[in-house]
Amino acid sequence: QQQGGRLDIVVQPEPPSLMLGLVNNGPTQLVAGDIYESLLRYDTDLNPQPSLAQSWEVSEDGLTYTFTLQEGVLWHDGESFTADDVVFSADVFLRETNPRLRVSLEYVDTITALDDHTVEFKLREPFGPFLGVFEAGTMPMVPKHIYEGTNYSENPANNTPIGTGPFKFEEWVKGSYIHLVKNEDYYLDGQPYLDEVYYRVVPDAASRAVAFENGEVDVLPGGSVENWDVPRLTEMEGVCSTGEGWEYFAPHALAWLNNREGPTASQEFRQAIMYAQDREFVRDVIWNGFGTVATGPISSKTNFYTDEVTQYDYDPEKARELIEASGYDGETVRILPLPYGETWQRWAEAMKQNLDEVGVNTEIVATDVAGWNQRLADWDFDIAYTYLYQYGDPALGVSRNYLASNIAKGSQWNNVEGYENPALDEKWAEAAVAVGADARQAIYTDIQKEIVEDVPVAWLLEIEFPTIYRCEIKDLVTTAIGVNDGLRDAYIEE
Amino acid sequence: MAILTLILGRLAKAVITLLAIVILNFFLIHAAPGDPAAVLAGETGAADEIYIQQLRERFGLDQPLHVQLGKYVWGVLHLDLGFSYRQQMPVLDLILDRLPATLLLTMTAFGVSLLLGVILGLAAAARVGKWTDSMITGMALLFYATPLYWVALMSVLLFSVQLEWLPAFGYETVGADYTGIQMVLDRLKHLVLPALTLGLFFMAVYLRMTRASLLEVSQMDFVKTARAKGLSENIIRRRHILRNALLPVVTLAGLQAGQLVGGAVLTETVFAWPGIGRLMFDSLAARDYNTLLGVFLVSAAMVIFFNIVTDIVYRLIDPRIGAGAAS
Amino acid sequence: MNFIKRYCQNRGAVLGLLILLVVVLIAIFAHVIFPQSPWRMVQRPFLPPFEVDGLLLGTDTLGRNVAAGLAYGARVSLIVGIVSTTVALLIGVPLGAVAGYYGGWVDEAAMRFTEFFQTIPSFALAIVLVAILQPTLYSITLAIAIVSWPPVTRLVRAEVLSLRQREFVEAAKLAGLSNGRILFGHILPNAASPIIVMASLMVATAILLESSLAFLGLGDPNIMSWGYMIGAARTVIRTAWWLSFIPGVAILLTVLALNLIGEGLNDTLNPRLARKGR
Amino acid sequence: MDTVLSIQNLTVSLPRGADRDHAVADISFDLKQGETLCVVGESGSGKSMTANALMGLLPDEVKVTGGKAIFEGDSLFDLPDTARQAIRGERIGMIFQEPMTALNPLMRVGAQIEEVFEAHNRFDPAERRKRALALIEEVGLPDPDKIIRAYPFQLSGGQRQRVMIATALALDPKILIADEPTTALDVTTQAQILNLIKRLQERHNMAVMFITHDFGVVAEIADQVVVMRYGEIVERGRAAKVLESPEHPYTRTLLNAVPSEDVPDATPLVQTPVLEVRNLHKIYVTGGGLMKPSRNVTAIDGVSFSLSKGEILGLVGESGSGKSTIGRSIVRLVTADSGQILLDGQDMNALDTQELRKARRRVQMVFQDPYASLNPRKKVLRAITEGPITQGVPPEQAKERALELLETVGLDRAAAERFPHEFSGGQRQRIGIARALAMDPEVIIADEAVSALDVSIQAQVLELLKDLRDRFSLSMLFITHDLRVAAQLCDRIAVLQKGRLVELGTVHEVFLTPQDDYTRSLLAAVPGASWGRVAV
Ligand SMILES: Nc1ncnc2c1ncn2[C@@H]1O[C@H](COP(=O)(O)OP(=O)(O)OP(=O)(O)O)[C@@H](O)[C@H]1O
Ligand SMILES: Nc1ncnc2c1ncn2[C@@H]1O[C@H](COP(=O)(O)OP(=O)(O)OP(=O)(O)O)[C@@H](O)[C@H]1O
Ligand SMILES: [Mg+2]
Ligand SMILES: [Mg+2]
Repeated sequence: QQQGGRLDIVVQPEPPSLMLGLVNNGPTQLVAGDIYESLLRYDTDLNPQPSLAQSWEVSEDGLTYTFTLQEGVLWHDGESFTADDVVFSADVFLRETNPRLRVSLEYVDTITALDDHTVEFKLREPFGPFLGVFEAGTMPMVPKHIYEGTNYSENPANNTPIGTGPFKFEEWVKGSYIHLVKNEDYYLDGQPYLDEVYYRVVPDAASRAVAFENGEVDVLPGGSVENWDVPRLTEMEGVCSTGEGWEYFAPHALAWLNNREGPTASQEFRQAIMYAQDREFVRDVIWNGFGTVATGPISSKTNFYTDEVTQYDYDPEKARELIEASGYDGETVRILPLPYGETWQRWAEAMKQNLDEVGVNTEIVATDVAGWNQRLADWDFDIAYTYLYQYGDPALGVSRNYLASNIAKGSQWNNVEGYENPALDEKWAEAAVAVGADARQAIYTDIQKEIVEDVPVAWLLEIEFPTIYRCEIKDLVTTAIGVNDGLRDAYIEE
Repeated sequence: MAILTLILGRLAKAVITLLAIVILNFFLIHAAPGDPAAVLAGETGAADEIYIQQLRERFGLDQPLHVQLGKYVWGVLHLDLGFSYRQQMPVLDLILDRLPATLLLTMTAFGVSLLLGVILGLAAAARVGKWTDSMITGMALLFYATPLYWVALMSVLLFSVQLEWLPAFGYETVGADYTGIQMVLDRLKHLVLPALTLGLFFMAVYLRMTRASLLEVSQMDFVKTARAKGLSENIIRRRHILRNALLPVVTLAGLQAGQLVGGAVLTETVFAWPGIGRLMFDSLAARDYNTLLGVFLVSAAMVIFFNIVTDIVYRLIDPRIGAGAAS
Repeated sequence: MNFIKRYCQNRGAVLGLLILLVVVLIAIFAHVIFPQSPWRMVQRPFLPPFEVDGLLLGTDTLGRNVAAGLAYGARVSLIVGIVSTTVALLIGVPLGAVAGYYGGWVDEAAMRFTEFFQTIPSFALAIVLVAILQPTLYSITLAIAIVSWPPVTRLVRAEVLSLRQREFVEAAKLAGLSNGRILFGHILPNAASPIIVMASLMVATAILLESSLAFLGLGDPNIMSWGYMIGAARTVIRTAWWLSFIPGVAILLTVLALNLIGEGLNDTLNPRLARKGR
Repeated sequence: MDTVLSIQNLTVSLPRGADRDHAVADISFDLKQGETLCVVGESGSGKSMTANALMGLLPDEVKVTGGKAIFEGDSLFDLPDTARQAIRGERIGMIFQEPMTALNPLMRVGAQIEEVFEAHNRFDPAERRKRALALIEEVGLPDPDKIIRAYPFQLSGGQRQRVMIATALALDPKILIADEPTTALDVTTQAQILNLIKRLQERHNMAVMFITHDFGVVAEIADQVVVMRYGEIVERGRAAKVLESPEHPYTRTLLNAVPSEDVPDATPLVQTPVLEVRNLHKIYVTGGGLMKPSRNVTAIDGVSFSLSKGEILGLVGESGSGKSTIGRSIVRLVTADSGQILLDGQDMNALDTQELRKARRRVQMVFQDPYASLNPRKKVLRAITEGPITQGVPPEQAKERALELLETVGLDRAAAERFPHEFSGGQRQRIGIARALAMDPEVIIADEAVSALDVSIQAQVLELLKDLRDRFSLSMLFITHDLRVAAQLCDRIAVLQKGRLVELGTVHEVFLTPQDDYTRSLLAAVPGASWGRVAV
């Protein structure tokens, strides 16, 4: 592997902060994923790989997880990384700051440092996906010596993040770029290979494409250019692309359908929405052929997927019949697009057109990000676009959206649609704690068959975000998390 | 002396205006649907009621509006514009970070447009009715009627993509670490397209104004007097017509210079220019109240500043005004 | 008669009027020329102009008819332009008139208020207003009106200030007319010319402003407008540049036409300036 | 005497769409060294165009299309631009009518004078300055050191006109052309300037071409006279001859129209005062703000007089003496600070808004500017009837009366349906008078009601006013700065100086035996005062 070199990577939008323990949205993780690490990484088949933990053991009963940490790991400020940091991060810091991890930690009874290099997690009951939460974005290791006893969110160190990762924070020119440099003391000998990385803030999608063409940037992480530009860019000489690196997240586009009130409260109407949409067209035209039409709540890229469910093919006739049957009286149905760029806007327009054609009166509601958040949090919508991460396991990223216990205002990730099905709730719970993949698969298949009939939300597309980069960059995407933690192994070949 | 009193008087007024603006904007911005905590929570990829409540407490959003306002105004009076939770830094630092880029862009655009506008206006006025005049005024009309962002798109397409003469965006070659003359050249190269895009419209405005004003002044009696003295047309134009004709241009320029700062939103977005226009737009989407208020405050201060500068310049050019106030 | 004749002497102004007339006709008869919704996906996406019969200007990213979009967009632009200008005039004219006529503290207060609005950068204010009110045709129009009235107030005030010194106003006072009658019956009609000229230019500015807002994503998503078309086409500017070029030209022509008309009116209504140049 | 400038068959043509084809058609006259030639004629007769043609300062669209002007052996119109430019300022100097706008507001006075030397490449800067100072002194400006550094706005009209003269004389030109240089000035200043020009002419032995429409001025200074009408010369000759025995009928009308008859016999007065003004005071406070000091101007300073039924009281005085302010206070367009205005015993100052609107019909005003006093967008009928209708007269009746009044003031009934711009200045003034009469007022205040009109039209309007007074036994306060006009029309004269009433008496008393020094100086300043036709 060749040493040295610089990469310029687009980051969009500009991250609010690089402190991964406090903020873990996409852009933050893209950059901070090189600064912070967790105990594990995952290959593209979602199998755990060593990271800060060099090995781990799970007891027979699935209740005790013991991790052996790497030797000689240093924080960027020179302090040693020890088991105490792990305990502090998981048990104290992240419990307070990371609501998503908090849900998984409910299953955890104790976290203890057995010695400087061994940590033991004891669970209350078996939790199938537990080995899936040791990802840098979910459980980043934060330095205990800096944060213990402080007000985490106002700690000045947040501006100069300190992790154990392959790259160190160097400079952040707001609105322009973030500069990371090689961590010379990284515990893997000779790694990282690159000298420095610039994360470039370019707010306009078209400009990002131009920047790549001009050679200003070398890597366009998934989703940073509009889909229409992808073929043009990938057809350029010396440009490679890959759809890999999204397996852990497996972004699943869906439309929340308000199950509580309005026309969408009717199951027939919801099914009609599924039939009315030409999702193939959307995939081919709006997503430029990227992605797969979704068949149900679980992504085909994740474990426990099944395709033995009702298929909702484009069938306007059937949609019309169902709408008739639902007793729809011409009420205006509000469509709330996702305010994340033109693609989503077009998608909403296409849906509106599809629905108009089967006799549904629709109106697109314009909102910006804040307004969209607010409306979802207040359940003030009929149809609302979103896409959700699956986090490698239905118990982590899927069931949360369908459990009656998860109906609560104020969040965009719980059961926003207001779907209530007690029988299924039980099955979801059962599947989470069942031991053994086969046992879980059986229950999940069952669930999928049933829920697809109900159409609590409209599943749309398994999104594919191709990463575009110059071919001389090797090993950029090696894990299920892609570029986000890929720079450890990446190198440039002349 | 007179100027000093003027400045002091204007400053006193400015403080009142700014406070009023702060208060108005405060309510305006808080009237917007959407809550910064929810946005921030939204970005974490998962959040619940408790988490949002925590955030709201942290931002002080759980307090009654008038308490928040009071705190904010109190802070502003102490030159503290608050803390941006979205960006995790004090708003003042954030703005000071971004301000130079905006100033560089807007002032260049302003200078270029004023200079070109006046020169072309002069050229047009000197050849009234001839084809040069028609061409220049026609061009001005064209710039006047073109949407700014569209010019930006088209010029990127032409100059950056097709011809590859100029960078398409940004304000420096990142990581090149140029110094000295190279850095200046690099900045200049990045500046050309955004400054022109922003400046073309204003150039058209100044051009038309200069031309009209020149034509009007050249009809005035004192120009006839100057001719009767036997002065050459050149001197008449330079010494008598131009200075008088520039008075309205100065007024207009003063008004525009301040507005430019706020008007750079579009240009900064299209060209990824890290200025406060874009900061404003981003903060708006994130309901980053403090930052938004801060940007408004700063741009309003800018407008007022330029108004005062205009007044002073005006006084220096036009003896009637300064003396009028002094006596 | 005389007026029309004088106006027609200005070739640019006539051209402007013709262009505007075409735009207005297209806007009025959009639904006749294109009976189908401009949002309807009618063909393969990205058809270039002049390639397929019946799709003169090709199709956009979703296969919608660009020509239909232009026609319906003309409607939006004109409505926004005219309505927001009207609203701005409704705010600006009375305020300026009262300020100029009564003077004293009324004037002082009105001018401070106006100045205040001019201190906030107008485009930024428009953005915030639209964001707050959520983008709909109404909120956009209103926001544009709110940022455009101050110059009207200033103009009207200046006009009224000079007109109220005129002897015919004093004569009206001596005839025992009330202030209102004098102001609205005698003074304002005489200030009409510059107001009309300004209004024509304001319509142009409003159209530009609407398109800028739509370009930034602050347009009403249920309404096909030119700014929307450019904004939407921006992402494909490299592969289908004409999609942003065509609506851009539409805006350019319309705004140009309005400017030409404004200049023509200015020359015609202010004969003092008419002889100058051109 | 030598002819310095000989104009032969000069024709200046106007662009299409102007009042007539030629501003000046086929005119010829000579200008002799050391002589003053006055060009007189009514507005629009082509006086200015003649002067501008000689200077080469015609507007772009106006062209010399025929004739010659021989100056020092050269034909001016055939010279190249540079040569004409060299002549301007050095050999031919020119002064204009409007001193307020003829100087560049942004340049110091001294610099504007020095510019002439610069334009003709004379002297070094130090010498230029010295000469400018000398010139300033020569034209009689006070404190030359200060004046040279002053800006035009700091000088009064008369002072500015002196600066203009200094500029024109800087290089000792052979010819001085003066285009109505005193029209904008008041009588005393006018007299000074005329004197100055005369003196300088003698000293420098120049030829002066003096344009004016005022026969008083002609009588005062002219050696030769040229009378123009519609761009043609109707009469020309020695001043004394033209004034004493004019040959052309037009010249005769002009001269007859000059209000210069003997002071009329005092009409016996009915001693019933209609209007009484008692101890009126008015101070204008201007400027003033948060930090600025305010400026006080005392416009009326304790003025008292009364006006009897059927009387015409003339109010005369220099510009700025407070004449208009008094007139406007009476109708409450200006509110006096103190004092009483009694109209038939009723105090106008004590009325509230409603009462005032009712009372206003009893005092009406005829304004100075016939162009500005009619709303250009309202038909004549509306202008006349609006007042009565507001006061409660039924529209039909008001209309009938308006038509009658139009006839009374010598206009056609059809005039009612036309717009103001379709009338000449004199006709508009008649409409203004009809409008005032329509309110059936007891008192009419005429503020410079004839000052903007040409002499012949002026005479007609004055005649009309007299006639109306007799017919309706109106009382009239006639404000004017023109003593001749006052002499002709008024029964009594009040003389105002700086807001104070310095003299009040019958026309005979005031004109023949003035008591106050100020009145005397005012009378002495009337141009052509010695001219036989004026009875003073
Ligand atoms: N720029 C111009 N374009 C067209 N016609 C003009 C222009 N200037 C003057 N005239 C016309 O030329 C004629 C002569 O005008 P001139 O100014 O010489 O009159 P005047 O005798 O000086 O009158 P006054 O006493 O009002 O100054 C008038 O009919 C006038 O309307
Ligand atoms: N509105 C005003 N504000 C301040 N000062 C004024 C105002 N009107 C008049 N003056 C001043 O009051 C004084 C008297 O003015 P007034 O107009 O009554 O004079 P006038 O005798 O009518 O002069 P003219 O012959 O020039 O019309 C002048 O010094 C003038 O400058
Ligand atoms: Mg003249
Ligand atoms: Mg007066």
